[in-house]
Amino acid sequence: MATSRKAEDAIRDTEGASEPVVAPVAVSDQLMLVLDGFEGPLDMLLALGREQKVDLTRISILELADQYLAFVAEARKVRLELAADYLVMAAWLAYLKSRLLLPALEDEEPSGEDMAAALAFQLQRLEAMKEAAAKLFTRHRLGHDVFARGAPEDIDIRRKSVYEVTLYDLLRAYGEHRKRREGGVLHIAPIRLYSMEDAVRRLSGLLGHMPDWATLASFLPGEEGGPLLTRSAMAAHFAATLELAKAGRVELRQDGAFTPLYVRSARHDRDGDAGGE
Amino acid sequence: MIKEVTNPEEVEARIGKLRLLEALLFASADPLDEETLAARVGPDVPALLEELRAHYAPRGVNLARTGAGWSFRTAADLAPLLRQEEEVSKKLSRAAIETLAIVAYHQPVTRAEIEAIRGVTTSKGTLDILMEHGWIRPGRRRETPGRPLTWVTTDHFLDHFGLETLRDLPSVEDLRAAGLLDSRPVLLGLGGLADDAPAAPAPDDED
Amino acid sequence: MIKEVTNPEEVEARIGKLRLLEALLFASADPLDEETLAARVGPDVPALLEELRAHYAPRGVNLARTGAGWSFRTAADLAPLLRQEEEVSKKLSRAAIETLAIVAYHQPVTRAEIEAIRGVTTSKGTLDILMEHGWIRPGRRRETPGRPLTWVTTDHFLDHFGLETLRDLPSVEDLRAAGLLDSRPVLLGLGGLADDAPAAPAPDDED
Repeated sequence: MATSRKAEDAIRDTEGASEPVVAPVAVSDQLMLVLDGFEGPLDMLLALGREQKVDLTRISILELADQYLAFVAEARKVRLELAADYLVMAAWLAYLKSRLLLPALEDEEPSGEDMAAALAFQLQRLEAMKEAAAKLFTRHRLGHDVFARGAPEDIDIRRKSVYEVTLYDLLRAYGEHRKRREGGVLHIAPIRLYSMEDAVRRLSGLLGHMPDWATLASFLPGEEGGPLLTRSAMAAHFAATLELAKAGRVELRQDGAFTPLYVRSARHDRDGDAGGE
Repeated sequence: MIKEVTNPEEVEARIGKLRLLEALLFASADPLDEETLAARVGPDVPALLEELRAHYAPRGVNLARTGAGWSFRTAADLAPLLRQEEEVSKKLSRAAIETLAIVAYHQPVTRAEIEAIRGVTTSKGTLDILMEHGWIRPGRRRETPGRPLTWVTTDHFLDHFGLETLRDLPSVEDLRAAGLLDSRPVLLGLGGLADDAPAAPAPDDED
Repeated sequence: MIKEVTNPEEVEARIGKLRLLEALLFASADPLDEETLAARVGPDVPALLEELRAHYAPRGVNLARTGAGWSFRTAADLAPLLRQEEEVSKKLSRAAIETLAIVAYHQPVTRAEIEAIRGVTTSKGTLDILMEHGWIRPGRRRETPGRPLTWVTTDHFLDHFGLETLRDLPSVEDLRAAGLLDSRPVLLGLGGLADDAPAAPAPDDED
């Protein structure tokens, strides 16, 4: 299903950002996946609500909740990943539905009806703002429909604005300053841990000096680096002994689980060093 | 409104003032307030402005009052002949347009309230863009816990949309009467009810 | 020069053209030549221009022919009155804007502190310009060795930037939320370095 694939990707891309979100719309019974930017779950509820083709003041919240929950169920069936706030809304609507359908318990505040009314109000308010925004942008706008003097003459009769600096300039400057200070240049501090390469190099140097079984711990560097460095040194030296054993340069022995690990030079190294046995 | 003057000297003085007023307003691309104009022209500026407005009303350039000031603007009915390719609003996202409307109708309004109305978190850059256009600015902090910053529209917003005052916003009275300009968050647990309190106390207001 | 027209439709068409011509000339940043105008208005542009010129001749704004084009200009005889307080508006340097922002956010702040915050030395002229403009003024001396002078913003600063109080300056968190400040990339990794030293010294103003 090519469309859902695209929708899925789009949702994943915008997840966390919350806007614009791509989501399917349920039209009558059939779930249709359309690529359309929804500005979050409330926006989507509003779109679903418009399909009831009634005045928003007379909208059926129960029906709306059903539509939304059906959409979420369908969306999950086709393994569509939904942004978290869509799921939060679904959970809230499922709760609201249960409150509307079940007999009200005493002392429960707010009532299911209150919650439904609050949601209806939110939808109306959002709708009102969308309409207001549309009306605002159909007005004759400066620089688009109506024009100012194209060639203003250099007569600044308001002395106080000799310097053209706006609050935006000021805040922008401070923002940029902070940005520079906070991380204009990203310095990644070197990670001071013992690497296996370090340990191999170190143990190789010590090879001649460990003809007899000795605990691995005795070869570890001192603790001046702090606990984290000591732990990493332990891990690195352990890995290094395995690496050296594989190369036939050391022998390893452990008497039981969690007991000290012993290490000594492999025979030929000892031979070379001690003149034979 | 237009006082009859017969004394020739008075007539001449008046004409001189009208010409100066005309020139001052013409020279400036931005609206000029009456106070500024009065300082240059004289105390009878309001009457002179009305006279100029009447003179220019039928012409291709009109004298308009927007926000806090007066300015010459091309006549609105010529818009179809003058209209230029949209640049500004093309770049404006739906989120930005909606957010601007919410700031305009609900001001002063906090970011959390904007988010409660829209039901989503405001992405970074939305308020930034509106501020860059010079349409919104920070208003007073709300004296509630966390002292959140509020946002309000600017005079330039009024100028841009050709509004004399905020009362001239489309349908504003109807919306207010219908109770739809209540910006309180209404549903707890519903998206976008971000806490208004900044994560850390504002560092710079200890005095 | 001005052709007599009596047919009402013709009169109306002529007025429409005059209004468009007026608006085009008003809104244009550069003088417009007759050819360009004729393409928008019609072939009778030369006659219409003469009519406009005659109409504006006694007014505070004149239609003038400059070089190959036409443009509105304020009347030459008003120049002395207009130029009375003429000041070419200047752009403030980036350093000055940043310094002003730092004074606003960190006041009272000494010059040495400004330099420490900005990481560069502040030229003498920068603070002078800001002070000359009435945006900053010397505050109390800091009771530390050398008793350095501190700088604070003025009421005029608030006035200019449309702020009621200093507390209405957006906090760093507000700036971040508005998109004016991108947050630093977060390095998820080893919590403590070997020596358990903090990754970077705590910023001096996060208190």
